[in-house]
Amino acid sequence: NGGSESGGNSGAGNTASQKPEDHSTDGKEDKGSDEKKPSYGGEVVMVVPQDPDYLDPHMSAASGTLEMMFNVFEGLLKSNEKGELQPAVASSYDISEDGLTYTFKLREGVKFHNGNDVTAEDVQYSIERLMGKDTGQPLKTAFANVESVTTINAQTVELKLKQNDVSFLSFMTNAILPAGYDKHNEAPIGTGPFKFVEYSPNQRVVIAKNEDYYVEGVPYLDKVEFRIMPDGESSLLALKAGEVDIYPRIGDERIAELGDGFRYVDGMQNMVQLMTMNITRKPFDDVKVRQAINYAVDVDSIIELIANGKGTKLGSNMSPVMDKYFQEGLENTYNVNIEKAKELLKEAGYEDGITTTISVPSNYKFHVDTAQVIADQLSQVGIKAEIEMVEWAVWLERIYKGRDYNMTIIGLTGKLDPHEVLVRYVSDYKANFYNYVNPAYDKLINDAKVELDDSKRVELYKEAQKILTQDAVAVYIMDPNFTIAMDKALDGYKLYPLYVQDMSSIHYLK
Amino acid sequence: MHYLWRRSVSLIVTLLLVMMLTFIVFRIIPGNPALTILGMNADEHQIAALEAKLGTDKPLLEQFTKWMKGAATGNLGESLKFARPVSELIWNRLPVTLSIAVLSMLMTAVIAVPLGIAAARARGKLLDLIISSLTQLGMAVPSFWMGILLVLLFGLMLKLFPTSGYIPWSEDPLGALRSLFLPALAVSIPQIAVVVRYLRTTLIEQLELDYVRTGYSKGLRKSIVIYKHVLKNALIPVITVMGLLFADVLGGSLIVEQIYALPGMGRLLISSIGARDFPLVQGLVLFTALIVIVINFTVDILYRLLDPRISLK
Amino acid sequence: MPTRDALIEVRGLTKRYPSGSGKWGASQYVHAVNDVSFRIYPGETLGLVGESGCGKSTTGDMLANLIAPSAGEIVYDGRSIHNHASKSAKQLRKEIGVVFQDPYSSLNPRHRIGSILQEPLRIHREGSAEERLRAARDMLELVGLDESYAARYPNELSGGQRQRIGIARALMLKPRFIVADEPVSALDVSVQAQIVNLLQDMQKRFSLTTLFVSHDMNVVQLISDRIAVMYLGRVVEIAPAAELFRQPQHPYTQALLSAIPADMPSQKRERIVLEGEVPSPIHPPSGCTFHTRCRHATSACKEQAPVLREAGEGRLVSCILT
Amino acid sequence: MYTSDASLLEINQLHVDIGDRKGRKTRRVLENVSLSVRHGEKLGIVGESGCGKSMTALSIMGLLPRGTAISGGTISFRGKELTSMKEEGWESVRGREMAMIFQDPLSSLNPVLTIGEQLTEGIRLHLGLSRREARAHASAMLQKVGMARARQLLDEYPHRLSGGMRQRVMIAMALACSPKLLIADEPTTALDVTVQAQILELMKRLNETEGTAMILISHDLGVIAEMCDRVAVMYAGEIVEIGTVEQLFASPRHPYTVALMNARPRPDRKGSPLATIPGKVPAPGERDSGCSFRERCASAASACGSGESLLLPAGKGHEVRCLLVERRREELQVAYA
Amino acid sequence: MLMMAIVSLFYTPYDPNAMNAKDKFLSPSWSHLLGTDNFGRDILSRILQGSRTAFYVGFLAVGIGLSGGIVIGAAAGYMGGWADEALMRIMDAMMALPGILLALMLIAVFQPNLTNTIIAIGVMAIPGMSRIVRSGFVQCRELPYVKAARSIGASHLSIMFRHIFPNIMSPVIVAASLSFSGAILAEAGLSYLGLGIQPPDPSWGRMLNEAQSHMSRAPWYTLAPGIMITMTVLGFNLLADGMRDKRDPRG
Ligand SMILES: Nc1ncnc2c1ncn2[C@@H]1O[C@H](COP(=O)(O)OP(=O)(O)OP(=O)(O)O)[C@@H](O)[C@H]1O
Ligand SMILES: Nc1ncnc2c1ncn2[C@@H]1O[C@H](COP(=O)(O)OP(=O)(O)OP(=O)(O)O)[C@@H](O)[C@H]1O
Ligand SMILES: [Mg+2]
Ligand SMILES: [Mg+2]
Repeated sequence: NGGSESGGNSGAGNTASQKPEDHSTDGKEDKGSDEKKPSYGGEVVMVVPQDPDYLDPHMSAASGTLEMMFNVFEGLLKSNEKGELQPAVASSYDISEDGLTYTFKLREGVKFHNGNDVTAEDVQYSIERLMGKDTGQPLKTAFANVESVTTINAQTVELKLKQNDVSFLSFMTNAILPAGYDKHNEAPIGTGPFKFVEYSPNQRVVIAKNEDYYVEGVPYLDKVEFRIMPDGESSLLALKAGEVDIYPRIGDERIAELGDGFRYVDGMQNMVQLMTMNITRKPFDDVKVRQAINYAVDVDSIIELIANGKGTKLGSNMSPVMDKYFQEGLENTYNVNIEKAKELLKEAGYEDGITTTISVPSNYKFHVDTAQVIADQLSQVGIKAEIEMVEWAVWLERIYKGRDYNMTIIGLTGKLDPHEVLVRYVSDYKANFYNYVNPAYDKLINDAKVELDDSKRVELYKEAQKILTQDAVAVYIMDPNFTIAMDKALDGYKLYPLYVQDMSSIHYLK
Repeated sequence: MHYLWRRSVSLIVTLLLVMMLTFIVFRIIPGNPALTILGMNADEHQIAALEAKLGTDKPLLEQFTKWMKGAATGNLGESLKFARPVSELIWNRLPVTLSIAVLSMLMTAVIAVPLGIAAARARGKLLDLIISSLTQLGMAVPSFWMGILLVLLFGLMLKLFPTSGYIPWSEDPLGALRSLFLPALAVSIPQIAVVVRYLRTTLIEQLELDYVRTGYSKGLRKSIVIYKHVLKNALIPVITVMGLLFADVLGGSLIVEQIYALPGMGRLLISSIGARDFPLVQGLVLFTALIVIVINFTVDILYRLLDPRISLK
Repeated sequence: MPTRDALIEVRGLTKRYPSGSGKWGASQYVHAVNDVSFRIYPGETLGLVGESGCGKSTTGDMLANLIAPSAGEIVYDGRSIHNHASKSAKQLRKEIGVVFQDPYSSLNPRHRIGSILQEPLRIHREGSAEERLRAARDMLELVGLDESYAARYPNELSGGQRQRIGIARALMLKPRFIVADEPVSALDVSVQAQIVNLLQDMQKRFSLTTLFVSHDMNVVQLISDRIAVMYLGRVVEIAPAAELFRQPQHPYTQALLSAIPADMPSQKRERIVLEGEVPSPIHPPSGCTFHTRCRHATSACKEQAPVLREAGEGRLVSCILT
Repeated sequence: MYTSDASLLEINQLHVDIGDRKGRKTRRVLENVSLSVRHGEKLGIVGESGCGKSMTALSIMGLLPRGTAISGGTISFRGKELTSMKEEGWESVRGREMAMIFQDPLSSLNPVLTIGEQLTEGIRLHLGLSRREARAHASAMLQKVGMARARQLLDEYPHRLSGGMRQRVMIAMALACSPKLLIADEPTTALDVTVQAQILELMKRLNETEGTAMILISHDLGVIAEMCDRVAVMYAGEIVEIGTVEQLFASPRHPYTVALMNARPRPDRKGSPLATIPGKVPAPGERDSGCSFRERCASAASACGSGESLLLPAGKGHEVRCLLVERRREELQVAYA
Repeated sequence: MLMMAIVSLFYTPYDPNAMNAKDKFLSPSWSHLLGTDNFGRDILSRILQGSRTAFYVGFLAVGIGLSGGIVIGAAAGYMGGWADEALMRIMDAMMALPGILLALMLIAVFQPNLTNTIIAIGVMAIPGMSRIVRSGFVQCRELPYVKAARSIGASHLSIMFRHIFPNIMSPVIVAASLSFSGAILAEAGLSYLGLGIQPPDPSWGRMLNEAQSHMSRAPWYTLAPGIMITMTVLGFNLLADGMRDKRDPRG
């Protein structure tokens, strides 16, 4: 889990998810809609910054695709806006004592968009496709852990795992697709509240109301167009001109441009913006240097300058949205202290200063701006950091995969499962691009994965967060707020702690 | 060798060179298509599977020769990112870019020619000064800034035209025209400036030539001398310049497409470069280069046809 | 004259320029100079006349080693000038000077007169910087300009002054042979007279051998010892100047001479007006190239190409009828 | 000859200036030019380059280049005053009553129009003929100037023609509407002698058959000698001597005319240096008071430096602008008195 | 303009890169003549500093384009024949290749920064420049004074650079000053697309890019760099015009 795709410099990095409890809508807009009632029908145009990678949900990995196709596909389970897993195609499920056998009971009357009923056979087909049964290569790594899928009867499916995996359930959100269909990528068929209509590259993805949706009363809208607009400025102008109705992740500075004529929804995304340091490289191999940098960076000022104050200061790799697992108080570990930073640098033998580079993906203005502020702040402790902007493709290949960099700034998207978030720092994890190696940490994470006792598991994860802070593995900056601007006539937007747009609840007010 | 023959051969050589340059670019720049398509969330299995599917695990030279072989038979291959035939993608984008180019060319012709004539006729007078200053300004304003200013003015303040998006001609011709008007205007402003200046200079040059005096010595009226004799001579080089400008727009309409969120070829190129979508980039480059070269070629032929002094041999 | 050794002997000199292509892509050639042979003896001035485009300049350029002939040979002082090693090729440049027609474009507008005059010396590494400077000043004086001109640019000079510089430059290396390609055609009568005088003066002073190209019959007559008349790439007649004027033998020469405007209103001469146009040098007429316009042409002229042959004392003519 | 005594063109005290429009810093190009041309007469104008020959011609046609303007004097053509004529008035004069041909026959033709188009437009304008009639007339004109294949030639472009042919086209164009006056500004300078001979013959014949009066400008005294009835010699914007050809060639009076005659390369001078004229023509604006030729004049006297020399008679129809000649004549007069 | 660049070497009112959260988006006033930007940086200081960047880019990129263009154009124009053909085809190909691709390549190969942006822009200017130089050489090659130089035995190099080159200087200089403004525009465009000068170094294009997001909140921010670019380009175009008029060999 992590950053996101190429394309726009849309405001705050890319990834969204939302603290379930308190932030879902911001109250002041609701007053305006007192008199009006939700109505059915209508069409909505929403800005999205990039093209989908694959329409086929099993092939797709981009968050930008999930964002749209969340409305078209459903898994056995589905996340609600609080990040809780809810039954979807399945109506209920059961996990065996040893945690190895999962039994799903299918919901009655769920239909694919082609009109066919969803059967156990379709479920089996879908899971086996994800396991890569015919190729031997799983489409998603988590499914390598599936031993077998069996159809118990027309409404019941049973999965057997090879090993215990506490976070496995979250993968059951993967789409259920009709068996025997082979045009998943051209004309995908799902079970969601909207059906796929068309995709024109670089232009739009259009979805339309699924009249047969099994949840009563939704969706409201007849048609939704996701208009692909990589340029934030054009998106803003289009919103102003009324050509688009919803602009998600608009970025705070643009709200100032828009003024009062629109409805805004904002809240925390489940995202960790951080500046990593390549730990195997000098001088970052020295924890004192990393700490010094942490002391030198003034996160509050960054939040003020870059996010206009709308961001949540972080101390470790976990957003407070994940409040069950979130370790409080870490964000103040390294409050600005220039003296201390200088001292630490001196102790580490770098009193003459350090010259280094901060690499940032050029398409994320948010990170680029952050880099500028940090570079300025670091100069106060004698660290001369040059900013190097790299293309997204290069960032992925050279920095993320190749780990060839000094420092870089990126946003890591949160997932529903804490393991998925924290496993990134395990020494043999493939995307451990910080080069962080700490056996104690590895052990914590591995233990947590198979810990069936929920409260113990929570403790293990909190401990892991503390270690990351102490080791100053990175400069944890903030979880920037996620703001949505939309036409005043629209309402019903739900914020998720995931990178999705749920269009089913959106409606016009009459 | 016959002129046409020679030109055609050099056209093909140039195209081959373009393709090789593009290939070299791709050899050199870092970035992996599968990784870029899937992003940070992808796991290795997905990437490996995708690479195998796309054929990007093979050496680039092999991909190149395979692609070239296909291209020679008219098959431009399939886009890595969009998983659609490259030719189809280009074909879908062409109308936008072509419309902008054609529209802006029309605007240029309609506006620049009278202005150029007026400036030349009023040489040294106030009108000339005004036109010349405006054209200087037109050439100096950066196109992206101009694009933004136009949006602000016409799109937001006067609300005359949509600020972004494209409506296909087949759906709503008037809407299409409206949606393309501002971009075409943004493109044409510097062009108008160039053409006006060029036309003015050639006209003034031509006006000094002896045949003009001959025209007058026959008793012809000033307007006849200017429109029949001088303009015809002056337009020949101007047409060449307009052809080059046309090629320029087709080859580089990127910034307007970006500002006006138009699904044109420039944006497709940017996104395909960003995705390291080798077949699509190759296809687009081949196509734009082909257009540019063919237009230059046509302009050249046209020039030779219009100017009786030069023969096609 | 024939008893002396020629300084320059031209044998079968031919120059073809490629000129686009014909209908089926076959290459075509302009036959600018076609099988020309003549000699120039030491100290003499050979005038070369003919209509525009007949190949005079091309011949001159080949003699000055500025373009290579397509065929034929030029022997200078006993040696063929085209298979010289590069060292003696450079020596040859010293010995052959060239004066050009257009005094405006033959001087580099960005170089000062002084530098233009010194350049030949510098290229051939002659003398020290000071000596070169002095040589340039002396030469300026010799051509009738004072040394203040050394600091000027060509565009500050009048046409006649420029042509003086052109001559001076050609003489800087003390050549033995000069090719002068229409050196006075671009000048006014009054200036023309000055330059003609200067050239003759210089010829005497440096005992120069000269090829004098011109289309002005009067000037050629004045300055040349012998005259060669060219028509469509071929030499049609060569004769001592006075002889040629007194009694032209080739019909073309006759027409050419009769076309010269009279000196005085009273002495209007009988004129032979040539009909038609000069044929294209790409497809020259068969046989005698002049037959298409010749008053005396017979059917034999169409088929039989005449050769230059002796026709009296020191005279050569290329016509089957004379 | 066709000459009659009635005057066709009368130029009186013409002044032409170069300079900016506001009248500051003007430079005089033509000074006090007075000329007359009778019906059917052939007048020659000679002089060195830059002495104002073309300017005189262009003033008559009302085609002075930008930045130059008539600043005084009159030009009357068949009784009409041309200097004050409006643009519309000119349309019925140029091409119809007087026509002009220029030195360079290539650049004087529009390269992108066919010969036919260029020939017929004047014909249709002035004679009001239909397209077809105009074409017929044009091809008749081409035949008249000695061009075979006249019909095909109408569809040719100028660049396909040789210099001589182009000049003939120019002549055909100029004479198409039977003008009373043809001004030929160095019509043969760019041509070969043999072609020059053709063109001169042609012009002579047309003058004889059509009675067209001509002003022939040339710097070649030979051409003038052959062609003209009367000759004007110009120097530095002034006419310094004017008379019949015979008078001028047999007894030139102005030192400049004499020098010009002597500078010609003539076979009889072989062996001895040619007579030259030192110095160069003063540029417009460089002239001061007094005789403009005195700097280069072999027989200049101190008196030449001041006072204006006038064009004074030196025989029947022979006028000279020279103090010395004048003085000598005065002496003569005194002597005879 | 040049003066501004020189001034900026010695003095800018504030440190152009110093940020100050409190001073965000101050409108123009006496303490900040052109106001401040989204990081609270002084816009005037950044504009001044940006003029330096612009000149750097202008001069060096034109230098590269000029030297490359002269070498290639001179070789092609003087030699003619197949060398000419080959060189010009390569130039054609470079011209037909979308400039953005070329820029991307150069910048990707050697990291995006000032130097490489300059190189990229310079290289992109080579084909155009070489054409101008070539046509100058082709025109001059046959002129009598070149023939004259050969007649006195001048070497090819001397003919190319002593005789021909000074005479084609004027179109080349005009083209150079035009491409100077072209380079400034190209840098602005690249920076605008995020490919050019790296932050925090101020460049007008980058400033414009950043300002665009704050158009209604800080209109002064978008005006300053836009006007600066326009004025500079205008200045160089006029300079080019002036030189064209002045250096006309016959005028
Ligand atoms: N470089 C060239 N390429 C092709 N053809 C040429 C070239 N130079 C000369 N010619 C042709 O060769 C023929 C002879 O030309 P040349 O210049 O020798 O004639 P010329 O007698 O000197 O004429 P002029 O009196 O006009 O100077 C002409 O038909 C001319 O068009
Ligand atoms: N367009 C013009 N603007 C300013 N001065 C001019 C212009 N045309 C000619 N002159 C000047 O006017 C003077 C007379 O020129 P004109 O053309 O009448 O001379 P010319 O006797 O015809 O000479 P040539 O024999 O060279 O044709 C010259 O000194 C010339 O420099
Ligand atoms: Mg010649
Ligand atoms: Mg003249």
